[in-house]
Amino acid sequence: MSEILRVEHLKKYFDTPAGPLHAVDDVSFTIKAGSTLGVVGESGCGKTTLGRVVLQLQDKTDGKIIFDGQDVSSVDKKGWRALRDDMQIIFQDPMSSLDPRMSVREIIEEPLKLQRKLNKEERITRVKELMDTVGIAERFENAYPHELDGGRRQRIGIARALALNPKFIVCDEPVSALDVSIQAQVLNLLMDLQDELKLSYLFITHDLSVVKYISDEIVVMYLGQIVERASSAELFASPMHPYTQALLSAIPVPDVHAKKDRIILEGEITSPVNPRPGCRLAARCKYATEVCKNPQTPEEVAPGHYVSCCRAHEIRQ
Amino acid sequence: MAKYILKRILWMIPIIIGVIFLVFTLMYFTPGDPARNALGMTATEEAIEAWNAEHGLDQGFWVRLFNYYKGILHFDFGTSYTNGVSIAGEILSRFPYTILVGMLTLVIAVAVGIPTGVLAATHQNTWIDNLCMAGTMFFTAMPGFWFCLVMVMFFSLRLGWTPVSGYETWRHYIIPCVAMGVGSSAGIARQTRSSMLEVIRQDYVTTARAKGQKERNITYNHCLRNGMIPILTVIGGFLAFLISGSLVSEQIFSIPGMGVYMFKGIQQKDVPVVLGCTVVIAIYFCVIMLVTDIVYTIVDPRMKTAMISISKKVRKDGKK
Amino acid sequence: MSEKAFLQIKDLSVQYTSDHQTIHAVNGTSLRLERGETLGLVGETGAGKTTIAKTILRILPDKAAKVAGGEIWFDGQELLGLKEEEMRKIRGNRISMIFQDPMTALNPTMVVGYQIQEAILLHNSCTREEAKTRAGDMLEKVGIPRERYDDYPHQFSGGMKQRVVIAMALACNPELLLADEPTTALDVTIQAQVLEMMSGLKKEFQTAMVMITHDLGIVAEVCDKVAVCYAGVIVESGTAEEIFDHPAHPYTVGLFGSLPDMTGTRNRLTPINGMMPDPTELPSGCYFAGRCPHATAACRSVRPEMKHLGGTHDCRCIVKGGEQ
Amino acid sequence: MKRQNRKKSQAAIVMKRLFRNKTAVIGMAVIIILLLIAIFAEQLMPYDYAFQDYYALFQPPGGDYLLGTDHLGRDLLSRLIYGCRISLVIGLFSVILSALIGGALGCVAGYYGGMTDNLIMRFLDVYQSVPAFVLALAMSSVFGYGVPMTILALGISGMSGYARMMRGSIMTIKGAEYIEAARAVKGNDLHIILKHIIPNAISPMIVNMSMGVGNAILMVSMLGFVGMGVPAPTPEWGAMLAAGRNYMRDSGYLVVIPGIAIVITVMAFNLFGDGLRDALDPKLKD
Repeated sequence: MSEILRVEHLKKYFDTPAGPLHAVDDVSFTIKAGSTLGVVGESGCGKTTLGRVVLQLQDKTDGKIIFDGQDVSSVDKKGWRALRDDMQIIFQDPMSSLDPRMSVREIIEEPLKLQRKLNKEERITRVKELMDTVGIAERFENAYPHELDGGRRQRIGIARALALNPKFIVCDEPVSALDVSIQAQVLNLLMDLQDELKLSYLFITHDLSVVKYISDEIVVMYLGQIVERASSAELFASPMHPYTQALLSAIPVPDVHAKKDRIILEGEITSPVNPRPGCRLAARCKYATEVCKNPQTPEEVAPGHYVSCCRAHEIRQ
Repeated sequence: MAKYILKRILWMIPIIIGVIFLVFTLMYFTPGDPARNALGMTATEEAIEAWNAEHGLDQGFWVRLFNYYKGILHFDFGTSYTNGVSIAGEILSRFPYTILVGMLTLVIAVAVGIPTGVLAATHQNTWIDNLCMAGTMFFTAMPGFWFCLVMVMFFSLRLGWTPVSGYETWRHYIIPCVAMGVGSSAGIARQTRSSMLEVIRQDYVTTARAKGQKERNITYNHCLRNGMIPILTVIGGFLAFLISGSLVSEQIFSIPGMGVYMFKGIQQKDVPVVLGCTVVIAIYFCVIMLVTDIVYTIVDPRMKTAMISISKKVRKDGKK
Repeated sequence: MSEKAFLQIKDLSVQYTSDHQTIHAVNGTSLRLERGETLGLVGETGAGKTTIAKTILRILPDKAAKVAGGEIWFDGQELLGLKEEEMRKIRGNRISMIFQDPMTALNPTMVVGYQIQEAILLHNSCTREEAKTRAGDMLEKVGIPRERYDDYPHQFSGGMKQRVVIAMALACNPELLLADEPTTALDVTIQAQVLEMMSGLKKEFQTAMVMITHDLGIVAEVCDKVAVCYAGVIVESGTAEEIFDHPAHPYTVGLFGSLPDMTGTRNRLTPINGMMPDPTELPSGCYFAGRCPHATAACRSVRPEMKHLGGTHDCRCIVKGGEQ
Repeated sequence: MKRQNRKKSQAAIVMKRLFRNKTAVIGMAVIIILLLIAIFAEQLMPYDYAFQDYYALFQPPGGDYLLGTDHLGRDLLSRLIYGCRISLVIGLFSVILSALIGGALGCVAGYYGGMTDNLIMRFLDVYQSVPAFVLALAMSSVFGYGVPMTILALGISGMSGYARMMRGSIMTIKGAEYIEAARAVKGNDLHIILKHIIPNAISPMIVNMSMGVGNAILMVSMLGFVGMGVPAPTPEWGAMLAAGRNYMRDSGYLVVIPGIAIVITVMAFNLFGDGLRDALDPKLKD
């Protein structure tokens, strides 16, 4: 399988009164065409920023982005506008990402209008087609977002992203604002679309059960850095990084007979402002020693399984 | 916090410079001949020229502006064109009257406005609420000076309870302060009501109720304090507006305050008087804004962090 | 069964009225709970879970909400008929509540210590000093140093705020705790911390608890009994084992089908189709009929009664109820 | 969920909501009546507003002169009717002027941010340190008296509030996720400003303008009251009040009646603005 996206040493720093905030700090990964890379992490780990920077909706501080074999790191604004035909995004909050003064049809039609390839009739046909694809009844085409429920709103967001026939979509927590039963409907829709349209996803979420369900490969982020990367099955079967282990053990399992052997992390997430070199989990990690104060490099512990923890081997034993 | 206040005080300097420039330019382009006004229609051409030279009016715009700035540095506001009296002294003797009336008005406005707003909010959509809101609707739509006149007509002329105008005894202040105060309370009441309604819906009010707290304590301890920020903004705005109000009310009641002085200055094109008054008003305005901001931080501890970080951000932006 | 339980809700109905519309939030809910037990009240947004909890405490908004019928018995007393003054003595003292969003549940202009102290002062005859000491003790119990008594809520992180809210709720050693999605707003690792602390404190204080949540994982972890709520009615109830091992109602089955399986591999979910009915115009038959794969004509016309399935397991369904 | 087959225009929705609000409808009705009075002032006036009947000075209300006469024997009703035109013209146009200047400044400051924003905001800081009424007084002494001059003075002196408001709403909208979404579907700056920012920023502006008319009318009357608005003999409500003030001991109606006219007008615009604010909120359900 060929690569659709390769990201190398991507960095995004924000200026804050207290110093530079390392929202995304030296992140590298690849996504194979037609597959899903899940990005999982808790609030403040920089996963949302990562999605925005990959699409250059926010300027990167440093790093390389290679899309479909083409280095797009230094492409200008106009070039990016052309790239949006192939790279799209679905937002977390379907309410705030839809203009409250536009009807459903206007919202889905907007990208088509801006693309200027279709005439009015063709656009209307395409909008109907898209609404059908994502499962919104035609009678809603003149409704406004606030008149619809969360599930339908998110379907509009998906239709808008699909309008230009992209190859790659960043899904930024697309189901976390939805109820369980609606969430399952939308997840199924996203997977069907992937099979049908050969899409590749960068799927950002904080929900571990969702990320396991939808992803082929998963990266775990903590304070702007990737701490572990592996295939979905591998990561859940043998998590290596102490953070991943804690994260996985923290999920409440809907099974009354499940045995609980929980690792509880002490303390809370700080923010990566002016971070010191070294492991960012060290302060909360029960395995932390002096060596953890050195910068951590990803190490391949099994084929395709990378861990950024110098003590991963010791911990395993 | 001290640093923040100092920064705000220093920031007043460019504002004052700007205000002087703005008003100076405006007055410069005002048609009319101050010398003619001062000396009368019969004055000779020579006398007028001499008067102009004496007041520096024969010089260009920039020189005059610069000279004025230089004077201000020494707290010299110049002398009035019309009667030659020192402006600084005149303002000093008049300002207390304006402030006295203003503060009394404020006390009445707050004392009437806040309870009215609270009453309306706690009885939302009942006849009490409707009555309060209809009342405030009426008072916000009413010109303050008109209400003053109506009060005078009724209480002074018809009933003879209070003197019509003047400033000698406390009885003279009743009508102006009550009329202006009750009139201004409407804005405060409306804001109090809407921010109380906003706060009443908040989760922490439900939390307080779930704790078993009494309704009265919930209203005053939990709600009012949290709804105070927008109310304070309205009060701050009211204090700033006070000067405009005094321009009119001081005339009606013949109170010898700043308002009358400034108004006469504008009428007689007495440029130094207008400028002097404007500078004082601008300083007053900046101080009110600063005090309001400080009171914010006392009422709502979150504002403190916000403000300090804003002032840091301003510094950073400045560096770029 | 006719004997009164510690907490017993009978046929509770609550309606909201706004702009000429009547929203039927709770429609004949019955629940029972014994001392020291934990009941999981499960359901999705709009199922009426929070309304039930707020009705028990009688803290619903006065004008908009109306209790249309039913009784709430708490330790031999009927709560809905109590005078406001008597009810106030129960709130925060014998029954207290933890709210969903710790960001908004604390008063931003009051120091956290005082907010705990307030509850103690209201329900105990003690001096300010004693109350302050006890509030400090409570802070330490939830893992916050006593020195932070005089800090304001905005100086705490989300997880810490929720600890303060819990300290406040437990300050008067209540017999019943209503926890409304207490960890939904928190991150997973923080959720794990808070849940562990809560179950510890629950044991220590011997408190009965109603845990309102949409997360079946949390229910499995902390609850003894479960009630599944849909469109304001309880559709299924029983012990945790009964519900998790033998879900009977099609809605409960659908909920489990919507959850991505943590042990299996990637395959399609079996979600529930459609959406919850509009609470202003509820259907005449079973509320779930419109989304139910097993619905018959009878389901659409007759409102099903609660059927006993054995043990403590009850289910409100005409078709599936008796099949076990 | 209702069936949505027909496309409803935004304006139709707003009108529908507005008509459901009783107080707003009252406000609107009063405004329409006032506008009609202003337009047909000549036809409606029973006498010429400047006609002086020396045989009927200080006639109390009732009788030949419905609302009485003033110290020069002029018909109060006719003067009120003509004054309505003056007030409305100045009120409406000065607000439009303020909104245009302020809106433009606020737009530029809010959208471009950075240095431009800083410069404009500092200018507004200075501008707002002088109370609007003082500024209006000073400006009307620069521009001179008369209706167009008063519009200019009030329009310029009142613009700062609009500028701040416009800047604020543009900054909020700029940060909204749907702007990012528009950028993600190839939107350029111009498209985003025209299709997303302006439609969303315009409605608070309209609400403020309708409230602003009431405020401007109050300002006009204040200017008139201190003798710096529209020169005599044009009947302006504030000026009429000022003239009546000298005779209020015996002829109180000369003060009371013009005041009531002001109150009714200002209140109508405030009620209308209140209703408009609710009707324009896109998040409210029908």
